[in-house]
Amino acid sequence: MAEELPERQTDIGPPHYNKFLPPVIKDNYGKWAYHEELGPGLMVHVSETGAKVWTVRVASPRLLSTASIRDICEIADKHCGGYVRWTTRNNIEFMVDDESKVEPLMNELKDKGYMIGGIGRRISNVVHTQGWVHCHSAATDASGLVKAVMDELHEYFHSKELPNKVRLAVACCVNMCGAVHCSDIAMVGVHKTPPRIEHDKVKNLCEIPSTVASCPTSAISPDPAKKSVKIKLEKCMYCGNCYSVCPAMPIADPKNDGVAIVVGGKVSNLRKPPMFSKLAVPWLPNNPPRWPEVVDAIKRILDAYIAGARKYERVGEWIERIGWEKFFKVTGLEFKLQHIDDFTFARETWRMQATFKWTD
Amino acid sequence: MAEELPERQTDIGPPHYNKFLPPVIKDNYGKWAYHEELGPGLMVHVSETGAKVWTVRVASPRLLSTASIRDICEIADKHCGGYVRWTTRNNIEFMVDDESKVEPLMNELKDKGYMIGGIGRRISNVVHTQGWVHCHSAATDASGLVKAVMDELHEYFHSKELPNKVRLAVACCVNMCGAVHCSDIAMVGVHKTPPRIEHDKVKNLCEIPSTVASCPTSAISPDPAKKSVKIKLEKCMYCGNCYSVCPAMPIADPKNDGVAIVVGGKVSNLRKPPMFSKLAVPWLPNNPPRWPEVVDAIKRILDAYIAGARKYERVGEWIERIGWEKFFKVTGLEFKLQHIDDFTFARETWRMQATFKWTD
Amino acid sequence: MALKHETPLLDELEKGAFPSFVKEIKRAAETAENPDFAQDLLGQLELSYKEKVTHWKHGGIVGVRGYGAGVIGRYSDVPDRFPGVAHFHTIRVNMPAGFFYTTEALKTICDIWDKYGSGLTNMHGSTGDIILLGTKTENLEAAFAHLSSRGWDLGGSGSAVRTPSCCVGPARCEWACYDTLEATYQTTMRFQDELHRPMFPYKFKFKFAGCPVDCIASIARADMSVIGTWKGNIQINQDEVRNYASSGLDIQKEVVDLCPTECMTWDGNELKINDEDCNRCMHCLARMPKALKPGQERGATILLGSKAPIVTGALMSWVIVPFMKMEPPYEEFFELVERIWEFWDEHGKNRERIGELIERMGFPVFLREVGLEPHPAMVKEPRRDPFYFWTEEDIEK
Amino acid sequence: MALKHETPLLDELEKGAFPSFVKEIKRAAETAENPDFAQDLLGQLELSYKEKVTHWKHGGIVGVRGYGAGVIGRYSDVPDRFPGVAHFHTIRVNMPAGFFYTTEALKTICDIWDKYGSGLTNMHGSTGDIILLGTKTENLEAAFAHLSSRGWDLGGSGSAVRTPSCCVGPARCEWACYDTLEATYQTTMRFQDELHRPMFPYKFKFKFAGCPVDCIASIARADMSVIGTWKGNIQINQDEVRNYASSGLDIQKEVVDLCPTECMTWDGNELKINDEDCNRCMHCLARMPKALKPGQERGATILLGSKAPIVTGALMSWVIVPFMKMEPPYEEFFELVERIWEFWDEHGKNRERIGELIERMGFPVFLREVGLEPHPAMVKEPRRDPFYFWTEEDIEK
Ligand code: SRM
Ligand code: SRM
Ligand code: SRM
Ligand code: SRM
Ligand code: SF4
Ligand code: SF4
Ligand code: SF4
Ligand code: SF4
Ligand code: SF4
Ligand code: SF4
Ligand code: SF4
Ligand code: SF4
Repeated sequence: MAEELPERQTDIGPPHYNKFLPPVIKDNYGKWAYHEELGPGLMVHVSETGAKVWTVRVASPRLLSTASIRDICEIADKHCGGYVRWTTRNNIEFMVDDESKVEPLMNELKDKGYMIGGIGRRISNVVHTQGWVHCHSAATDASGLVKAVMDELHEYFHSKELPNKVRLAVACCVNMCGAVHCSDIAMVGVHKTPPRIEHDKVKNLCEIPSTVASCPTSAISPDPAKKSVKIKLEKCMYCGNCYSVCPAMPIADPKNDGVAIVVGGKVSNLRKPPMFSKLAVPWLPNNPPRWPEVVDAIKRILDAYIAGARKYERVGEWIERIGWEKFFKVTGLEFKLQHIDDFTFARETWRMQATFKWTD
Repeated sequence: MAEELPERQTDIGPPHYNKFLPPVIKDNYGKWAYHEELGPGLMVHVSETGAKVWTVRVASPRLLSTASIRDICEIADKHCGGYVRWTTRNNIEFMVDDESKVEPLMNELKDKGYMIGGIGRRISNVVHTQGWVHCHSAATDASGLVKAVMDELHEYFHSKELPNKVRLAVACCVNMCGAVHCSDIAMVGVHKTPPRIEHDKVKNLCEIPSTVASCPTSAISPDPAKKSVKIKLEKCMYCGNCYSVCPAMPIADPKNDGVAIVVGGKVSNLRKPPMFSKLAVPWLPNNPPRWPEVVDAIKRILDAYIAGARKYERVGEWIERIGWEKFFKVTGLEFKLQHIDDFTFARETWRMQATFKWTD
Repeated sequence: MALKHETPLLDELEKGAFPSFVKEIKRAAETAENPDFAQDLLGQLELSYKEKVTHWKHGGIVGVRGYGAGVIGRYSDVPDRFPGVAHFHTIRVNMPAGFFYTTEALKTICDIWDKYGSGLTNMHGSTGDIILLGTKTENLEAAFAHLSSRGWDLGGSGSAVRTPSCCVGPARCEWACYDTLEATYQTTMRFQDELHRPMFPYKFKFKFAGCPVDCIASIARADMSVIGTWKGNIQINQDEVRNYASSGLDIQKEVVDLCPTECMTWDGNELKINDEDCNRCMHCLARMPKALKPGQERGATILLGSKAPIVTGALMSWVIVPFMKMEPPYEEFFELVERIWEFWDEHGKNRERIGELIERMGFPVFLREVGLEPHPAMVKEPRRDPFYFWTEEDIEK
Repeated sequence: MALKHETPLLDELEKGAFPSFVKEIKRAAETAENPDFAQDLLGQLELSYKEKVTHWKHGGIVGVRGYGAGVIGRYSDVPDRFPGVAHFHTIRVNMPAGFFYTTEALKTICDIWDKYGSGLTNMHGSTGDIILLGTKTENLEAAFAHLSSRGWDLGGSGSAVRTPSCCVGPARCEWACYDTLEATYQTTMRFQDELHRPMFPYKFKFKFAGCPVDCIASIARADMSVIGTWKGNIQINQDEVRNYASSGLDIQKEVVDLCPTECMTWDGNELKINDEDCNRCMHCLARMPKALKPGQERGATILLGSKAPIVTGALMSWVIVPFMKMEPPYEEFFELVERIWEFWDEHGKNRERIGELIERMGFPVFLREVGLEPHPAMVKEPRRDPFYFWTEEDIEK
């Protein structure tokens, strides 16, 4: 490319957000008094000055072509004075400063097939990661899982209400670039077999000490003879961290890679403190394109939550109230050896009490 | 002693308890229907057969001379048909099978100066250990602490009521032969300085590998030159476990040994599951014979509990409800670096939430 | 006999309302058959009070013939000043289950101890034994001969089974869900050899509680904690419930509102319990013993692993068998114990308690090797990280 | 342009109600300026769907001149079959705080990306960046020159500060207790060097939430989580409370009963809050935004250490400063950050996050070295074991 390039700048940081705030936001910055939910994808924020901003939220696959971004811009130009924002969960928000602008905006969005919703006690967009679309580390696909699950649950995005918000997430490997470890219901790609060591490549690609140190279970030790490393197979729990550090230890295994489901996490401080997600299903097969086993398990969990939870209870709060033994009963999920913690804080999760509910 | 000894038996085990049960107990064994508390040291159990047993409980210093045991026997012979029992917290229980026998029994006990009480929502006897009376490992005395504390709190044994039972315990070192780790309020003897290594004795008295292995913080390593061990002083937290394993590493240090106070533990499953005790005061001086600083701290904690707890709340339940930050406020105890966990499960105790109460 | 040593500090502890251990030692010093023990104990203890340090040396190995356990050796580090306690060994005598005695039996023990020891005791030690506190090496055999010929045996010490103990249970408690005394007795008898002859990696304690009230603190202080429980519905006598209400118990506030599983309701007339949700915490039964009784299918939950904080922090026992009938001849129970000991024998390091071993190897490994099925009652919550193991049969080749 | 590869499996994911990422890729394949990227992405992805395995290789080191961060190198392991994605690097563009855009700015980015990349993006990456998904090595410099000349800079990657991000805060939320957007912007600017040139032991993330609702998940996903809070009383408008009540909100059940600290009462007319006991959980405010407002002395709680589960299990951030005013010029905040980095620099191992380091060295050591006073808000509960350290000055000689 022999073209002439513009003058390059460095360390300028992002543009100041101020340049991008719609006038009603800029004028009422820090002055918002309250808000009201007006529908599954519509809310209004009212300022101390009396000004109001209506927000319409629509779903996005997150993976967007520039063509689609231009479509979004077109709508924003037409209805929102050329401003638009994304949420922290990758939805798109269109804002207008006058009630009269709401209906035309919503109509156009509907006409163009956008899914309006995600506000209130619903399922919002699914935080997720790269998967087979871009990552070398992925034990499953992320976008595909999201699509498969949300095609099933979309009503909870755009219409039906739930006891409280239910935050879904997907991470395609245990690096957990999605918010899996603190989500109401989440999927994570997992391996079931140890990495294979490509001894001839280790020398060139990997630093032995950091490879050894990368293993959470100390399964890896140097193999001086081979100028490589060896793995104590029975100590490996397939986390793939060694592969992150040393590309010569591939762990992907199409037959045995799959998806685990974790539940009961949250990050908000409302009522109960933030909670970690806990293992609900240790492994389900990778069955693209629709992962029916995973979708089915997620639905079971969600249905049990809907049936059992009280208003405003998050999934984790509901489970804490009824007890995990009961969770397995009401979801019909099987309790296995894999559910029992044997990692860092294992002891804290064992039942050091004589109280539990009968479930069999 | 040239006397002739009776024929020795081995592996006979203890006498069968059956031989020692008072008739009313034997006859109604397993048939008890209910009980009623009739006073601080008096309760009645009623059998399905209609039979009743009245139990009078009295305090004991646990350390008893045979002369005192004989006194107890005399009373039991006179009032209880020659039967008596001890409780799991080292109180003495006199039982009678007829209401008419209660008053004479209680009168005699009172006349002879026994302290009747310990039943119901009170302070019962203090579970404790050997201390300077018998143990090489003791960082404080046990019996003396118990006496000093109970002289101050005895009203809660024989008369005043509390929100719920308050279980006190003393252990004279962190081996914790008392139930300190799960008590409402407990004292434990602690060291503040590392052991001293008597290198010339190590060879004869100690096994190097087990001495090295004994250290929870891996502070000990072999010192091959000296055929002994060495301690990384900054890693030692003075637990004394090495001394338990290797007598050539004495740790007692009169100036710096002292007493820690832990609170909020319990073992019963009522309402909340069993709880571990947590550190309230990391160190108070050994100030025999009356340990005024310790007694004062215990009283503060107890007074705050009485003032703040709801009926049936154990100390730990009360603290959980109000929060530990509030506990430090209402007791006026100082929060120090030592309170912050840096041991096995440290992470689980840090405040991973944005919610806490203002206390300053 | 007059007191040999001045004890101004200890004398302070004769004052005050609560029973005084100093009085006890003085009593022995003044009246015991072998008063030197108590006399010099007072002297040495006073010295400890003055200097704020123990004057006992690390124990040596002493005992009675054929036994490796039951005696704690103890020597003074200032024997010249206090020759009466130059030796001051403790004999642990296995108490009867439930701590019931006839005075006759007690007096026998006193007689023996007056003759062969200090005349001082602990009733009882923290594990449950009768502690005969202080004698010299040469008296041990004689004391033991007399004790055993009168039907008493030694308790545990060292890396052995420790004296099993229990709450008062069915002897005097309406909540006992199995016979804690008989279970204690049978367990003690079954494991006599393991109790008297240390051959484990470390100590192993049994405690038997008749119900989840746990009046023997088993969940905190026993490697194996056997806690009574039931299946089926709590038995309710509605008339008695109403009687409690009319005699002043605020059933809503003091019972229903404190039920941890929120499974009770009270309409002022009838108490309802959704037993499916009850976790058998015992609170409601404790408030209304006359009205509520445990369900009729009774047994015990078996929990494993509690201990004091050394080395990696204190443990409480955790559920390994949600429900077991605890009935003579206890074969299911004993077999489980033996399987657990095999596992411990095979994998345990020196001075590693069973709980610590399981923590090191992993609870799932323990379950698999001991042959117990995973059950959700074993955990408060499932693991949070995705780092678990699979076995060959789980893998597709 | 017609599609190059058959994608029967992916085609399934064009169906269904929820927006389809497959449609997006196809759209780029059909319409983008450089359609080969998306064309072959479809092909390779279909292969992954068929074979159930990723076809990306472990990333190589690629980037733009003078920067060590901001580009994720990515290569296909089947480049012969899918030459369009032989290289498929990602450019992370630092988004504006709060994720607000003008369409003009967006279109500029699209223009650049159409020219120099695949025409595919993620809006946004999990850390918050605009992800420009897929280009080849030789396009990187040009893309960057165009982006930076239009006012855009790269985001973080590798062992560097990662792109700070925040909730919408004062821009459109009534609960923001400090200016999350400005704090994000200023932090990003202050640490440009640390963001672009990896020199830490590992990554370091900042997330700014305006209140304890934490709409940016900062407590779970940021090494440093700054969460707005207040001191003093919740501001109550009793009329509005009554309005909520009369328009159907069951204040007792949906607000008072769910208050975790039980510090509220409602008598049908007046709502009372015992603010001393309130822990600022936000539940009541969320139920009645028109009636309740945070207290007037506002600032933030600083928490440290969260991360994903590798290596020792997931961490959430924990309190290290209970209250800090978060106001420009943020000097107190930046100084704290720098002291923390010094500690990390000095003690951290390669690939050890700050939270893991503190866990390894001990929270008390961290506090002492960084110069923070111990405060009960830092712990949920004090330690349970008696195994703590003293320093020289605590010891009597
Ligand atoms: C727009 C957004 C902030 C942004 O900067 O983009 C936002 C905006 C609001 N959140 Fe949020 N939250 C947003 C992500 C979050 C997150 C972060 C996440 O999900 O990763 C959380 C934490 C989730 C968790 O705990 O796991 C979050 C937990 C809440 C909650 C707490 C719900 C609970 O009871 O736990 C509330 C309060 C409520 O809904 O009652 C809340 C309330 C609100 C309010 C009402 C705040 C306000 O007064 O404006 C806003 C509209 C509510 C709604 O969408 O229902 N927002 N909110 C985010 C929208 C994401 C989306 O597209 O759906
Ligand atoms: C006699 C004894 C059993 C024995 O075999 O010796 C016993 C006997 C009874 N206990 Fe206990 N408990 C006895 C040690 C314990 C222990 C163990 C300990 O303290 O080490 C506990 C667990 C303490 C803990 O949780 O830390 C214990 C926690 C209880 C509780 C639970 C209180 C709570 O709310 O947590 C009850 C129920 C109640 O009081 O409401 C109870 C209730 C009872 C009842 C009412 C049971 C009954 O129906 O007979 C008995 C009389 C109560 C009383 O003393 O107030 N007993 N009780 C023990 C007397 C010790 C003493 O001298 O004070
Ligand atoms: C006598 C007694 C205390 C008392 O005054 O009652 C006692 C006394 C000693 N215990 Fe203990 N333990 C006694 C019950 C306990 C208990 C409580 C219990 O059994 O319910 C515990 C806590 C529960 C547990 O087992 O963890 C206990 C946990 C320890 C430990 C820590 C063990 C651990 O794994 O953490 C040690 C240290 C050791 O074994 O080296 C220990 C060690 C000792 C030694 C042998 C000291 C030593 O390091 O060699 C003490 C001898 C003192 C002496 O001179 O008489 N003792 N010890 C108790 C036994 C009396 C009896 O047989 O009835
Ligand atoms: C792109 C992104 C996922 C996404 O689709 O959005 C991502 C992608 C990768 N992450 Fe991540 N992480 C991304 C946000 C996260 C987050 C979430 C967050 O920042 O809020 C986490 C969890 C929080 C945390 O930091 O712990 C996260 C935890 C990890 C980890 C585990 C780190 C740990 O200490 O536990 C790794 C492994 C590593 O660093 O080697 C990792 C590594 C990776 C690598 C670089 C793979 C690797 O091993 O080299 C991925 C490159 C994928 C690719 O080909 O594009 N990524 N990563 C996110 C960054 C986009 C952006 O800049 O906006
Ligand atoms: S979760 Fe794993 S596979 Fe997915 S983007 Fe992150 S590192 Fe890659
Ligand atoms: S996959 Fe994980 S556990 Fe297995 S060897 Fe690699 S780093 Fe260790
Ligand atoms: S707690 Fe320590 S000092 Fe006290 S008896 Fe037990 S081992 Fe000895
Ligand atoms: S006292 Fe404890 S921490 Fe110190 S060296 Fe000995 S065993 Fe280790
Ligand atoms: S544990 Fe249960 S059965 Fe045993 S004495 Fe206590 S209340 Fe009764
Ligand atoms: S035993 Fe406990 S859980 Fe069961 S009904 Fe009674 S109070 Fe509730
Ligand atoms: S975190 Fe608080 S301030 Fe920020 S958007 Fe959410 S509710 Fe508003
Ligand atoms: S913010 Fe939370 S703790 Fe405070 S009053 Fe409201 S509900 Fe209660």
